[in-house]
Amino acid sequence: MINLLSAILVLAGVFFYLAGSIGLLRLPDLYSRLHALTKADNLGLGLLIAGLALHMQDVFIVLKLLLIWLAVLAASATSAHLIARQARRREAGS
Amino acid sequence: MMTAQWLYGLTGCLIVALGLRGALLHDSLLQRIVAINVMGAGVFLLLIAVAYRGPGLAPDPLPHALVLTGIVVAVSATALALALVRRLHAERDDD
Amino acid sequence: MTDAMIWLVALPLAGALATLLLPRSATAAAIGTGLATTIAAGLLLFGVATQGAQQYEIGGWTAGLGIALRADGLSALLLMMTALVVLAASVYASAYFKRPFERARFWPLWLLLWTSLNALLLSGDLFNLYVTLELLGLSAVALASLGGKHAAVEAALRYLYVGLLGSMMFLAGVSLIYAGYGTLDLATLARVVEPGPVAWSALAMMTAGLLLKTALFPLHFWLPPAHASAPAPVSAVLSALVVKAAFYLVLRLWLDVFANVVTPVAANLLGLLGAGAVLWGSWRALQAERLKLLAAYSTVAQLGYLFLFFPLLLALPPGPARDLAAGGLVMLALTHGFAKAGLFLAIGIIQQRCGHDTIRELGGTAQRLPVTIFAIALAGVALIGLPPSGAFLGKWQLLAGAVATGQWWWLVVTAIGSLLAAAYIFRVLGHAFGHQPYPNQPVTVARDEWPALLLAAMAALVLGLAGASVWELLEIGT
Amino acid sequence: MNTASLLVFDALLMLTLVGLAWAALAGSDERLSVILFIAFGLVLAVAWARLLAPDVALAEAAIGAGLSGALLLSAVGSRPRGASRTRASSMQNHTEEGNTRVLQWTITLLCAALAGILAWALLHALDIGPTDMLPQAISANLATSGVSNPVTAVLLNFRAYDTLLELAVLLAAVLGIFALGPATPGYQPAGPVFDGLVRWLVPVLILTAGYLLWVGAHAPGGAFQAGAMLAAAGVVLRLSGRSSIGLPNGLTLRIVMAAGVGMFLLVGLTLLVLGRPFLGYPPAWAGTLILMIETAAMLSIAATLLLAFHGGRPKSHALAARTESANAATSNTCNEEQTP
Repeated sequence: MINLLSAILVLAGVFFYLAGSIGLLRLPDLYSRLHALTKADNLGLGLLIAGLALHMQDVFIVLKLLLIWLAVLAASATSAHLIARQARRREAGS
Repeated sequence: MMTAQWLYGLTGCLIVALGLRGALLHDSLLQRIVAINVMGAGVFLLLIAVAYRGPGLAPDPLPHALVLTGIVVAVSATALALALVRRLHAERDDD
Repeated sequence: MTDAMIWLVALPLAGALATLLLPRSATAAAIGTGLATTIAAGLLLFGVATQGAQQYEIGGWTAGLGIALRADGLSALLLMMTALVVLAASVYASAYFKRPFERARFWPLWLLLWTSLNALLLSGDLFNLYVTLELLGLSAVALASLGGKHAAVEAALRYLYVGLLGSMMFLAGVSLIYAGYGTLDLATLARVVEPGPVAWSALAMMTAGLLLKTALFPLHFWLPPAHASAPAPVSAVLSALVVKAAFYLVLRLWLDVFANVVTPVAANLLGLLGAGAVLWGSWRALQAERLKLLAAYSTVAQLGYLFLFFPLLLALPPGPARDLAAGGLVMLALTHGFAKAGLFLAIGIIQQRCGHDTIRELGGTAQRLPVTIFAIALAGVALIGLPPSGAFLGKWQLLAGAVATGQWWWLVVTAIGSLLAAAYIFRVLGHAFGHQPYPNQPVTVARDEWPALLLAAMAALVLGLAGASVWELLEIGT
Repeated sequence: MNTASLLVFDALLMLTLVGLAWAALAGSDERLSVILFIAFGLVLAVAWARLLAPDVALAEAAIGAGLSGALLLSAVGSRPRGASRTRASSMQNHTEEGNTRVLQWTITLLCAALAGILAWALLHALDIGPTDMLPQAISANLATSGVSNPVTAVLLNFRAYDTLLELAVLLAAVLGIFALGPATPGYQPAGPVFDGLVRWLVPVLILTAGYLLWVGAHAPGGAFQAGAMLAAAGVVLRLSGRSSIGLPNGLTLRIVMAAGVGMFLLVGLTLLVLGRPFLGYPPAWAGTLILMIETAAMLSIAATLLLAFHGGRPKSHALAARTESANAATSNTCNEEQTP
């Protein structure tokens, strides 16, 4: 039962990753690409981590996994913001 | 002989050659540094592949320690090389 | 007595920290460190001479699990030469670098370089040798860039690239050895290694990397600019010791560790490259316009002679004849070390006093700097290989070996190289003794003129006269 | 997991790695090269984890890809876009197009031959099979080494001398960087979003560093990974445009730089004077001594890497004003983050 649930979660995570990557390649402009990438990847990683966490016996490891997710969330949100802002500034400049 | 060792080891050999080729051919100083780092990574891959003993078996810790040392040495060399490049560049700007 | 080995590494390393932390008294700390390290080298040499080859297992772990330091006659002699050359260059440097910030930059790197030289000569472990090579390379590059001019920085950067490529190739060879034999300890490896793809490829990779570092023709392209644009004491040590450290490793690997793996064909290839180095380096030295460039190309040529010995040593059966030839090789290396260091220090004095080192404009320097020109002449005697220099004994053995093995063509190379060396040395002396219309006051001998003179005298007189004891020491192998 | 799917994973991973290495070195765009090299390092870290080398994976991600990447990126970024690339002016002078083509092919063939020789030797070496002499010696002596993580035992006990010289290499590099000139100008203050991240990220990084240092004795981690984390905290602070990034000045800074080598020597020589071998820890004390050395080493590593990211001597206060005005004169374009 846990195996099945975990597999579904991981597969769902992989699906979001795939969607994000396709978005990165196919979407027309920088902003929508950023949007696809960060949103899909954050969700994908969350699902992946949830799937893995089901397998863990140790609460400590689950906490570590959660911490990884939070750190990635913060980092990707911030970097997406920085990239977008820089792009907009360059547009304004040119 | 194990397939994994074989696969990772041969990839290491290939990456060494790729790095060496880049280091000899690039005329960008920065890309040469990248190439030397890639070459080093290939050697490390070779070493770690040699240390691998198969799934579930404890690998040989010695090459792991050697590669850790190698990584730190590589970053030291990279840092010094970049400082030299930067200095060279600053002087060229002054000219 | 074996503790001397650890002190040879620990003392200069501690000295480097001391000069970093106390920049105001750095010079005193460095000279003190230099004296102490030289005493340690003397103790080790004495120990090896009286008790035979020595081994020190660091941390008390058996070699293989841990790292062993080893010293035999060859390494003890080279350690002693290193100590004397670095000490003399240190005294010289204390007068050469005048401003406090220059000294603060120089001394810690200088002592780190010494640490790496000693560590390399003592190391009995392949991976540890890689680390010492990197320490040697990075500190040498940092010192070479101290000249600060554009040319120095550019040459230093190229030096760094070449050094890194060399180290990486060496490390690739080391990895193959570990993959095949499961050990990094040189003594263990020497017992188990056998001819085959692993040993051949590993030795080829390591040798290629080391040849790049020792600047054997045609891989010498980086050496002249790096050695010619560094500050004088740095040039002295780069030319006399740093390239020779890589050469020492080639020698150690080929004649000691992989003795049953190397083939005469490969040795002849090294000899051929050596011959190319002798001819090309001497020719370029003859054409050089600046003294420092002349000295740098002369280094390329002199390293070539050392490689001429390889085909002879492999052709001679183990025994007295081979030992004699091996002794000649070491004698040549030692003489060149002292002579070239003395030459670079003397050139540095000319550069500082006259403001240039252009050979054509040296007229009158013999009147003005008699001691320095005398030092150049003595170093020249050793570089040409005239008696009673150590190089004369070395070349004599080279010729004897070539005759004994019927490889007469090396005779021709040696003769042409020596003639060219005589030509480039006499060209310098001719200009230096050239008539100068207005009289120059001879300058009284200063602190910075003595080291060059002593080093040159060591090469031209002492080594030649004390030659017999060198051969005795070399009998002491691992 | 069954062997076939693992093999597919391995093959894909290696294919990605070779592809990234190729791509990083194929073009002439420096920025692209550096970015692809960072990606290469991260994929390599996955390979280390796959080959059961978690210590190396951590170090690769933190140092190999992370800090090397940051160093390289800041070197690319310190020049205005479209400025002349850092070409080796006099280093290569083959102006003739045909010569270049011949040279390229010669080098490519030589490198292919090299790959072939390496592979040939490696296959023979692997055929001989692993010699387990050394791994067995390591596990037999692990109990007296003072730590239970075998990699840490090798690095700080059995082959501690390597690590001592490695710290000396770091010191030589940073002294060389110091000698080349003052630090590059800092970045301008960051906007609120990045600043907010920095505020909580830096303490987390410092905590992580402490954790990695402590955990290294029995699990993956240790001084180098911890030092890299600390340095990363400093890098983030510098990127956010803060003037103080936690590095001391003057003598204190030099003491921190020397601490790693110094503590190693102090321990080693004290033992020597007490009649033990150099760096031969008594088993009862080994754990404590290793932790002491690792703590000092971590501080040195962090300071050294951070100084390398600075690209030169940190400015002393007296000099600050002068360089400040010099910076104003030469327009400084290394700021991705500029306040409007």
